[in-house]
Amino acid sequence: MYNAKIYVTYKESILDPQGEAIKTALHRLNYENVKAVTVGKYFEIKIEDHGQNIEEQVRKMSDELLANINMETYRFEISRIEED
Amino acid sequence: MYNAKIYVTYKESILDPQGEAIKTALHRLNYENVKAVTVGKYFEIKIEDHGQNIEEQVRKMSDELLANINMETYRFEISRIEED
Amino acid sequence: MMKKLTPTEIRDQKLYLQWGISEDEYQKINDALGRLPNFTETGLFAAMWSEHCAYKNSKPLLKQFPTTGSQILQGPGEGAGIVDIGNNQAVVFKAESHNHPTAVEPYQGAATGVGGIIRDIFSMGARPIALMDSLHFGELNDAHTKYLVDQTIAGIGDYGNCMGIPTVGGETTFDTIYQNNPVMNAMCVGLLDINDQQKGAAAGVGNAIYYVGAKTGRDGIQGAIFASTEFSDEQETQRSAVQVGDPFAEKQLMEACLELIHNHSEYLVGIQDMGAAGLISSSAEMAAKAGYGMHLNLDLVPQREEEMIPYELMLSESQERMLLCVKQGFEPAVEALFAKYESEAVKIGEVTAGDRYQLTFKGVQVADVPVHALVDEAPVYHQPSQKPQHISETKKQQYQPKIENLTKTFQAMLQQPTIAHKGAIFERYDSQVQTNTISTTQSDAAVVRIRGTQKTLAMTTDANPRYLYLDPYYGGQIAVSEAARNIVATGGIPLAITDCLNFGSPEDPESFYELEQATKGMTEACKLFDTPVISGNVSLYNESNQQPIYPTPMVGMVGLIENPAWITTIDFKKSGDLIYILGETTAELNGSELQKMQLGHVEGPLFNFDLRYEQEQQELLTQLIHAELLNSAHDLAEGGLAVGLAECAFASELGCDVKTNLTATELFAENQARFIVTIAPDKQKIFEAQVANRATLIGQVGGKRIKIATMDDVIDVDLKNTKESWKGALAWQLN
Amino acid sequence: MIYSIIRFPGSNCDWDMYYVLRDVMNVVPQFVDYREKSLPQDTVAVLIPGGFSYGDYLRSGAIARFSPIMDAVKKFAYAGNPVIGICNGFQILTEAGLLPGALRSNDSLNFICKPQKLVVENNQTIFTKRFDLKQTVMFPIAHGEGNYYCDSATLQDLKDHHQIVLRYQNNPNGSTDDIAGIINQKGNVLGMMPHPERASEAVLGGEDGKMLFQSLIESMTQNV
Ligand SMILES: Nc1ncnc2c1ncn2[C@@H]1O[C@H](COP(=O)(O)OP(=O)(O)O)[C@@H](O)[C@H]1O
Ligand SMILES: [Mg+2]
Repeated sequence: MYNAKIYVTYKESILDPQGEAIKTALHRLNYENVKAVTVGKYFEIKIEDHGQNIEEQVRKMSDELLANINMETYRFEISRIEED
Repeated sequence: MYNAKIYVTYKESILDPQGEAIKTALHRLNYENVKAVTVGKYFEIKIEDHGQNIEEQVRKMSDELLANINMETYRFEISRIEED
Repeated sequence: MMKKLTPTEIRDQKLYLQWGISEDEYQKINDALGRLPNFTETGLFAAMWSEHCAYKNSKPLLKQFPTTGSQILQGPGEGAGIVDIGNNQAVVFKAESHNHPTAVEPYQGAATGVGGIIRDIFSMGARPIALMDSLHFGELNDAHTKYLVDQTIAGIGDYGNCMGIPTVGGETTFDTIYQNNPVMNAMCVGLLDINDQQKGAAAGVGNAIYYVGAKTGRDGIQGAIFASTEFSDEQETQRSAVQVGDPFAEKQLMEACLELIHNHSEYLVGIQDMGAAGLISSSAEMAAKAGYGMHLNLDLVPQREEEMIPYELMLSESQERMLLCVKQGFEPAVEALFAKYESEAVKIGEVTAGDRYQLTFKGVQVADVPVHALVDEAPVYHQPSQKPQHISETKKQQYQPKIENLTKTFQAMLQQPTIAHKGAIFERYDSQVQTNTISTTQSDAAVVRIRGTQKTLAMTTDANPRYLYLDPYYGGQIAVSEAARNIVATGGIPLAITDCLNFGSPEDPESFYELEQATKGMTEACKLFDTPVISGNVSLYNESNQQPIYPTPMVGMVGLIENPAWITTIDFKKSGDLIYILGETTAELNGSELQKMQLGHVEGPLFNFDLRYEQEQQELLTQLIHAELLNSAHDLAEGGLAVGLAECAFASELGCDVKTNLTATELFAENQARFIVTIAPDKQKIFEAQVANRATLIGQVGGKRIKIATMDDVIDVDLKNTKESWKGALAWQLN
Repeated sequence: MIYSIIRFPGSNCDWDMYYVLRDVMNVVPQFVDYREKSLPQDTVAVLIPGGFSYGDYLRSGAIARFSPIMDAVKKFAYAGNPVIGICNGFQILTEAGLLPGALRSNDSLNFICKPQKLVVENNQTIFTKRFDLKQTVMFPIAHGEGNYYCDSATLQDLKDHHQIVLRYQNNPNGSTDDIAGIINQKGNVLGMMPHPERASEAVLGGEDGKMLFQSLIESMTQNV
């Protein structure tokens, strides 16, 4: 079994209103030393090992569904986990 | 400057409708070997070093604002980054 | 997770006390069973005998309510009440409170509150056509309250928006008393073809019990028990999992259930939603109503989490689930129908003869109790009642406000969050989906048409907790009267009401007095207006650290407008139209917005209120509307005449020029039973003949200013600027 | 001549569209289930209504675009036939690649439902020929993710080919260049966030939306 962790965020050039809102809220809570906040989506996917090229599979899932590559970028990490 | 990466997900027992919907969609796209999908939020926060206990600060931010501890859990990683 | 104790351990360690079962109640359970209850059975009784399910403290009071009438097809006791509106159609409605879940997790708490009330409506066979809410929060000067407001609105909006049910109106007030105990009430209105009417009953030996919808998790276990006990900071940490709403799953579930009911009613014996106390309350009630027993095999219950025990399966409040009783032989057809909507339908048991409610789990019988003991034999308590100290010791005098600058006071009033434009709230709700919404904020009640007919429905939610705090009895009358006034001012005839009784602990004599007096007042008003109470909900124990909220009985009223020409809105229509006021104004300001603004709280004896007079005024207004004499009508509420006139002007682009023989303070008096109406000048003669001396001409519509002259001072402000600041005030304070 | 309305799980403006077409415009609408593999034979136009397909979980429109019917819709569009997506329908069309760009959360992060003034920027399309150029019309919006985004090259492209059909007079959601509705280069696929079907009866507050449907219906009848 694999565990894929995928992080999707807006592309750099795109304003992230959610990140801005959270930064403002943190400042209001007196965390003035917060300089920037980025918000993204985080997916954890458990994938059975069927002998596939797992990296390629995760990349395809992300391109097709998890991220909209018009406005988002993603990165991922894959780890092997013990079957139970 | 610090960079804190914070991952917020639902507690185990809590229904994750998004995760379910995405799992179903992935199956429909013929990724039948996907066994489980969890969806969460991902924050990247740049924090200035004011000599504070950075771990404690990130934990407080998460408890107060980024996560609702009634139903969510979080984990985080902190790294030091170069000033520019 | 939870440790299972033996029956004797439960007895010896008095575990039942922790679950809200008293010594006496525990004895009653032993008597009903003829033995000690086991762990699961104790849990079943704890849930079914909680205030939330059994109304054990409020039942004697609810009995006063009128619940029948020639138009009433279904009163309290089912998922929702039903009122006949002719042509084989009926309107179905009910309200529900979700105060505690909203306090803990406002987004999900509010969302699941909406989800729950929608299920009540479609379980009756009706298609939901509108939602409304009633919200009471702490003051907006506090960051946590702002967060609560924002997330509550988001939760309500997201659920209704996703379901495709328009949220057409509601009310929102702000007062320190709700700081730790916000009130979140939601109401849903549905439209029913009378032939499709359903009941939550499980009859016929061998018929199948079907579980449909989402899987069961450990969400909200003990929700019903929690909702029925007081909050203390200590419990905060123990509270079990929050319920998460899945509006998409509910949309699919609703479409499946409606298709089953509308196209295949022959498959179906009964249907009920799983609400508070989930599977136990829905299944036991369905059996009890039909006079049958039931057997469920808990291994078959769809489960989201592992190793759930019977207690958890029975009490879970996972959302988006329904229970059906399906006629023998139609099982495959029902399963296929739900599969089409990608929704699960699983047979978990069957109807049995007799009166036993039996559960098996992993091949072992885990509960065997008489159905009636669970459902109908909860004890009923008559709690002691005592007039609150703040009422018995109040100074018997009317508030004497100081108004140094009338214009400033007027403008400050318009910025009060309770008065300010609520766009920052209702614009976050889809109010138009289904394309039947004729009016939301342009009228005192929201107006929704019934497609294919000439008829429209008017609907409103109202409570004025400040009045109830000063005088729960008259306040109760006023709550119903104000709702009726909103319906009537919109051109409707009130049909019936639903309510949510949000009060403090019934075990506190002062809180119980408030509940007793408020329901008494409501009862009298409902009888006079012929608006039976067809459904409702009780939420007690709304207090934190011994401080109860104001008595807050939310009244949700629906009225019928038979003729589209009678639909009446509040906005000034034409320059030159004459403005009249109906009803008496005196300098009574206790409980008013002005008192609240100036003192920060309300006090003193409530002003005089005369229910008969109220009814006469409403009848007069209805006559004027039916005679098609009015160009606009608006009832006067918080902020009195000054605010009422401003609202009519803001709703249009027209100002007014008004001269009254009132004093400046009287402009803000909140006497009830008043309306402002406008008429075209050429109708003055017949209008005045109709009203005799019961309306006073106070001015004219027109211009770009709001001018109101009193005996001692004048208001004279630019319409556009004043409107802008009224419109922006709430959004600004929420930030 | 059938006007096919595609229904996804979670569509909720499907009936609104149906009633307007049938009762106000007097044409023949028909629902088409997302599991179908083909459109009804006599389909002259495809309409993708608003709602929350698959709850809009993940991103609005992201899951719906994989529905079986979408292949038929694409084929229909590539053949030059009219396709219009409103609100969630617009989101689905961008996710499916039938229109450029993407729709993000409103910049306020809030859902917004209110009437909105729009300016007709292109009245040379089959959907807008009844309007005057630069005419102001009022359609309601009702969305949480209506903030149109495209990169600057795409925006230039949209401008060069007159693909921006509707703009907001007062941008409510942060959309790039005030964009409320765009069309493809061929001129047969329109996507817009505002709801013309909610603005087609006077009792509901306005009739500007009717002109959009009239334009389409006239174009279809003239084609015959
Ligand atoms: N929580 C809410 N949800 C939806 N609509 C609301 C809400 N609060 C207020 N409104 C709407 O805003 C308008 C004005 O509300 P309110 O100030 O209570 O007016 P009034 O005192 O005239 O009843 C009404 O149309 C009401 O339905
Ligand atoms: Mg009112």
